[in-house]
Amino acid sequence: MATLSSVFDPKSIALIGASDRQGSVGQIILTNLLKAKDRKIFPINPNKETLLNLKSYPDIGSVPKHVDLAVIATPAKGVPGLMEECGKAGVDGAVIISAGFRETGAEGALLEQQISDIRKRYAMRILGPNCLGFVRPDAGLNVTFVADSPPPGNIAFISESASLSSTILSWASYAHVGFSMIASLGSMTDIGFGDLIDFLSEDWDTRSILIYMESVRDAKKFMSAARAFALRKPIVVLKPGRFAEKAKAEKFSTWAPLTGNDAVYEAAFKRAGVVRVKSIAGLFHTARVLDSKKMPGGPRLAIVTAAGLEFAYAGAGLMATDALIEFGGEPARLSPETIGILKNTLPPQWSEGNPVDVLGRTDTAGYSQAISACLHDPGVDGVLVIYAPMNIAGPEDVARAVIDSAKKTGKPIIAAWIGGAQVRKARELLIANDIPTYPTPEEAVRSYLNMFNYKRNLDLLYETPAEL
Amino acid sequence: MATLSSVFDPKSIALIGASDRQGSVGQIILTNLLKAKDRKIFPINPNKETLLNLKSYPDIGSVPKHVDLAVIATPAKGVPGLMEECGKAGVDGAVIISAGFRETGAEGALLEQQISDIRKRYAMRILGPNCLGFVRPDAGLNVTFVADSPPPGNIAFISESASLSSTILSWASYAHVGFSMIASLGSMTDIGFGDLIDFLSEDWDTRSILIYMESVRDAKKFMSAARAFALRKPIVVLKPGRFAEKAKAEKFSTWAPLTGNDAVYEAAFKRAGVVRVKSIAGLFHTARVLDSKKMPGGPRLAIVTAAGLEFAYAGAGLMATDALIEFGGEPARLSPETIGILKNTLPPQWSEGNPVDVLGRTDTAGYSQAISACLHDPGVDGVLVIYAPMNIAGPEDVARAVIDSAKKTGKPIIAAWIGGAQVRKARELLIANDIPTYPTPEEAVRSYLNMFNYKRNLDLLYETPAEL
Amino acid sequence: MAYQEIVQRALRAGRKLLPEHEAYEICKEFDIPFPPGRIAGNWEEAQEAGEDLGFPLVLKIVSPEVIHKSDVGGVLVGIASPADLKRAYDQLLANVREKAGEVPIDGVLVQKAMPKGVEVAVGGLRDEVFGPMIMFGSGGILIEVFKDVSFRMAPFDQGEALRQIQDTKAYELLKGFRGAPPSDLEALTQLIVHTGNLMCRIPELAELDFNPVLAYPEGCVVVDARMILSA
Amino acid sequence: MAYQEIVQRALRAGRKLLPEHEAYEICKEFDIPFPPGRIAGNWEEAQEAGEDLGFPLVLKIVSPEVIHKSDVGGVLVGIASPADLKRAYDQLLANVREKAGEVPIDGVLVQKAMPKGVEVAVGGLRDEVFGPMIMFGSGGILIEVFKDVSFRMAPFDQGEALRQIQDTKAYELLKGFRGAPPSDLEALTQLIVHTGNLMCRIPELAELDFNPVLAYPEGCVVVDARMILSA
Ligand SMILES: CC(C)(COP(=O)(O)OP(=O)(O)OC[C@H]1O[C@@H](n2cnc3c(N)ncnc32)[C@H](O)[C@@H]1OP(=O)(O)O)[C@@H](O)C(=O)NCCC(=O)NCCS
Ligand SMILES: CC(C)(COP(=O)(O)OP(=O)(O)OC[C@H]1O[C@@H](n2cnc3c(N)ncnc32)[C@H](O)[C@@H]1OP(=O)(O)O)[C@@H](O)C(=O)NCCC(=O)NCCS
Ligand SMILES: [Ca+2]
Ligand SMILES: [Ca+2]
Repeated sequence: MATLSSVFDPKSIALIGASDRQGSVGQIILTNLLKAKDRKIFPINPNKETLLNLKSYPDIGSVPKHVDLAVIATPAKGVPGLMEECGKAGVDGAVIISAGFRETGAEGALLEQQISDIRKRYAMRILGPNCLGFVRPDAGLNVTFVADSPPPGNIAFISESASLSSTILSWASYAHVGFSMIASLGSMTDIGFGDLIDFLSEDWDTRSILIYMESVRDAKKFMSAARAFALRKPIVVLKPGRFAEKAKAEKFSTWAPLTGNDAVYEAAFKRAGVVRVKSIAGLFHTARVLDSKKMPGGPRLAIVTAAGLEFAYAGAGLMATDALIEFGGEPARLSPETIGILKNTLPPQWSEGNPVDVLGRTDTAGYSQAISACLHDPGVDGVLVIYAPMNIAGPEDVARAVIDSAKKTGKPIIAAWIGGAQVRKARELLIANDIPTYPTPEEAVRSYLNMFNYKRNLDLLYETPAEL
Repeated sequence: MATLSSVFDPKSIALIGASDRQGSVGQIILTNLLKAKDRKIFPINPNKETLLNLKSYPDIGSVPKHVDLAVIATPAKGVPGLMEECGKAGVDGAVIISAGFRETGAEGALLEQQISDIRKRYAMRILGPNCLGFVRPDAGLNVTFVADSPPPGNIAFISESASLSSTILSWASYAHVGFSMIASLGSMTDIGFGDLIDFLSEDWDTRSILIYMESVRDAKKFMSAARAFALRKPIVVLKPGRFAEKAKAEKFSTWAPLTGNDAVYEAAFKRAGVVRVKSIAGLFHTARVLDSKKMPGGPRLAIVTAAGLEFAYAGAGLMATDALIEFGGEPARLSPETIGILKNTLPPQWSEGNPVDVLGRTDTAGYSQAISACLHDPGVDGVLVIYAPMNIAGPEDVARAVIDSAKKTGKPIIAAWIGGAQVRKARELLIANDIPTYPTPEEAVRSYLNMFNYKRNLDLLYETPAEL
Repeated sequence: MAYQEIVQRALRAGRKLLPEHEAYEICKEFDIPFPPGRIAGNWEEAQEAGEDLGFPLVLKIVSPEVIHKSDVGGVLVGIASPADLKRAYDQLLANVREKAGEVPIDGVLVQKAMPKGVEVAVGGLRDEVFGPMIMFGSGGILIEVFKDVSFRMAPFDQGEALRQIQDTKAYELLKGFRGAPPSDLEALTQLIVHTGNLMCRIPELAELDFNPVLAYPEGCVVVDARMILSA
Repeated sequence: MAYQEIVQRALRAGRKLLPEHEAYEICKEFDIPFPPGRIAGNWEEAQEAGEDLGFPLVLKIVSPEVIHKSDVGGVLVGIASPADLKRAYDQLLANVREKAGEVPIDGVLVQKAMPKGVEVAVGGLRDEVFGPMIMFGSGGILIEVFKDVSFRMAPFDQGEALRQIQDTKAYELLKGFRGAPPSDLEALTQLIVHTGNLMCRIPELAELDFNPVLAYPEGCVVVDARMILSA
């Protein structure tokens, strides 16, 4: 059996269905492929001599070199024949973009079965069919028909849904969050969650995996791969169907049975050391935290609010504290030493505790000192800095103070810059400097605790028996 | 006693502490005041002859006309003397911006007591002290030291926290959400929640009230005012301290006692018909829904997803369904008629139920037809349209289809445009056209249900006895 | 005796606690059901009360200084016969003397034992900011372990009391769980509404605690009650 | 008899349900505690079992066609004396005949009555995707009303079993609520771990249900058990 490298790290790629028809799937993929570094690209199209200034071949058999990966983007009914040709030509792997298989009924299922049989006969590997393909930004390799490419980074995203893959593709460049891979699994005729996790565990660039899963097909492989990966690095999963039982009971919809017994999935994720997030926002937030590379060592968060000129009412700091307690965190108890340091640097009316209220008249130095005092407190696992537009210090100035503080610490610092256009530039500045940044304090707190839960699950994992 | 109109609708305003020192509180307020339509402004500053080209007066007694409102922005210790002068001069109301009273300890509390005594003697009304002031966009009246002014609209925001007021000020113009008033209450020496709600119930422009409350000072007045208002229009409150008991028990922090017994507040809000939101994001989202002027008549939401080219996996639609069930809503059950209509307009592989998956190859007409079919179904109370960047139809095109559909219905339509830079323009378009728009489907669903809960609470209100 | 008198008498005596039998006297005036019972000052009275009420019976100590009766062995249940009653009477006094010492004893409450029912709890408190509140929740220890409780501002009507019940999981039990007959929600909501009226009409009352209240397919009854006056 | 035999015998007979006494035979091999008891085929055997086990006792019907024993009056508790036992024995058979008709009856399970304890529930199921799962939760009706339950993939160790318990509100009760002595978590976690092993070792088992399990300050015991085999 060919290894997954032939699919995900091919030296030579043939695109069956290559096209120069503007905006067609075959044309976008070809354009994307041509940006790849150090890979041979062979467009295949029986009706063309050249495509985008490249020699085109009539079929895979005519390609004069060994082909690691065939990307197939032609209508479904022709795909089994093309796979057979690939097999004969000694191709190692295929990414089948085409839709029109299992998901469309009996006829499509038959086509899919044929593909699967051919694959086994020739010991090939397949991603798809009915998938978006994959992207590996570091290698400049974009095997999809989406033009966006995220910045290179250390997160891999594996998705059962193609539209969520493309959403993450679009979001990643905007959010300055780097990815090592974004892959859409489609039908999972061959390559499933477990295979890809195993492959990524050998990938130097991948330091965490995000997953969107509707149902696992090969549970055993997924469990052992996820568990092995999670022992060393974070895996986070977004899985719908949390209320499938209820939906089924009340006949809300028909999808319930597809997503399985949610309590069982929950237990499986626990066993594997996989952290579960519950919403698309949770996925985005977690990606940001993973991108920042600093993991919370505990649930004790210190909150530094810049509550502006006001003395008596903490507003955002209180809301953050509520969220912290609601989601299972702990407001950090500052040590007498920390309180002492803060007393010397902050105005006399400061809050004398956590949330630390850096009062209005303080310049940015006040924030820096307060953040630093909290970070040095052994009772503090992370710091949340909240900015609301009432501060005398400007939003970007405070952002820069946060960025400087983050450089000097291994503890995570997260930020919530609340408000409108006034804080947008500061948010972008923070994000570009890898500070996880949120529009509200509650979202920041929630994401911090998600990551802490990952850490805790990981610790627990070492205590459970290794065999399934 | 002077009415609140002298404070919130003054024809003549004196600013004590007016200044031309660039960036000073007195200068910003003066600049803001000068933008007001049809109001007489009298700057007061003993050291100046003119300020910003306006004649300046040495003291309030020298102002030749009757003054409805004095805005005081000078250091705290001088404020009682100034209030006495105002009283003598026959001024009706005061907005005291200055901090340095009750919130700073015994000395400040004494100053505040003096102010309160003077106020009663002269039958004046006071907003503050230690407040940001207020804004009435429709009148172009900005009595704060924040330069932003939101668009005019029909929501009033009353906040105990000045920084949340300024946050909303900053956010409102960015989010295209209009306000009839934004007011910061500060110390509530005189004007509290109850007074302002009563005042706003007579205000033609105010169709809903948002509140940030840390503790109510005059519960009786608040309850009767809120209840009376809520019988006709929505009141939504954000109140921290939901975990005050726990925070107190575990000695997390010292603020717990301030926020009172949360279960009691919860019951009081229920009785008054006030909807509670739990986070700052919830406040923003609710403001957007209120701004859109369409209220859900029930919890049954139809979800139209534009899941792009993919057939089998619903992704975002599933996540929205999860959130809908989790937060107490109901996926709408489409009638056979609606299913029939959709069958005729959508490709054969469509989902045949809710979520309605408008498949990839459909052009914008497909969305319009699906949305319209759902809206006409008597079993549908509202429609959520989800867009992810994989669609063949462009993000702005689908947005325009949604905007057109919204014009033809009284039912609420909400939108979730997921992704990055690619969808930003479409989001702005939706927002500018009063479609409540969110970055993820779960946030959209949550906000829809918040508003439905308002409706339901309102209905229940009529069944409970009227007297307290 | 009117409820004002009971309250005033306690206040004059410097007592903040209204014990079970006094609480019941107040309940009576607000149409809140409680078990038939009588205070016995000595054995003869207890014997007579037993004959009049009929078996089975429950005995409870009545002392202004005993707040948690069970903790000092001050409650004995399952008294099925006159002989049981004698044994229980002696035992009760011995228990209290042993565990509570020489506290003043006003007598023994001889109470008709109530059949099993769905256990719920009804409480009242006066919030310094918002005034009288009524709490409803699962009875016994469930209310504490599961925090299964819902609050309402008093007074309110039966419709609101029903929604209050529906806020809690206890509603599942009251609807008739696993084929059990449904409880009498009409009676229970009436009890809650009356408790609300009681809290409103007696401003001296700081707190009250009916736990458990037993709900039956027909009717419901408070089987333990305490009221606490403000200082 | 080894557990394989019990399972095979049932499968050969086309039975999917393993009734209580068979479930206990399997429990025995996995060190899962259950009450002392014996199957009696007639009154003499029941009488002898009663003498050997000692009172109080519980009687339960044993029939392959009665799944919910309580529903047909097939469980009688509080049997305090030989005379009680005779009455109960006759009553039991009469109940079942009246409510279930002419079902085959294999005998009567004479079981030692267990003292009260904290009621919890332990269950097992085989998920078609993930394999054997163990469920732990509050006992009796609480598990259904409060959905107070936590799942784990089997097998796992006592540390994990403790965390599973701690996921539920039942943990509050087990820790010793309101001054009650704490339950024996060592014994309970052992029981859960053994149940996990049992599910793993008997692949024919589709579901098992120990409800309630009574937890004591020392030890714990399954007092009702059912196992269901896959089709
Ligand atoms: C794969 C797919 C995009 C092809 O659609 P299409 O572009 O309309 O198909 P065409 O028939 O035009 O074929 C594409 C090109 O391949 C060429 N082609 C056809 N057969 C070929 C073959 N055997 N070998 C090589 N090229 C071939 C065609 O000539 C065409 O080139 P041209 O543009 O120069 O004419 C379409 O079938 C499909 O499945 N779409 C859905 C994709 C999807 O949703 N994927 C999953 C994401 S969730
Ligand atoms: C009110 C406050 C802003 C004034 O601070 P300041 O601007 O430093 O005060 P100053 O002493 O400079 O007085 C302001 C102006 O009023 C003038 N002034 C002083 N006394 C005056 C009087 N009796 N009548 C009129 N003007 C007077 C001053 O000369 C000055 O004018 P200038 O700039 O031309 O010199 C400050 O005391 C304060 O309370 N800040 C906090 C505000 C706040 O947080 N509010 C609550 C929001 S949460
Ligand atoms: Ca980054
Ligand atoms: Ca608007």
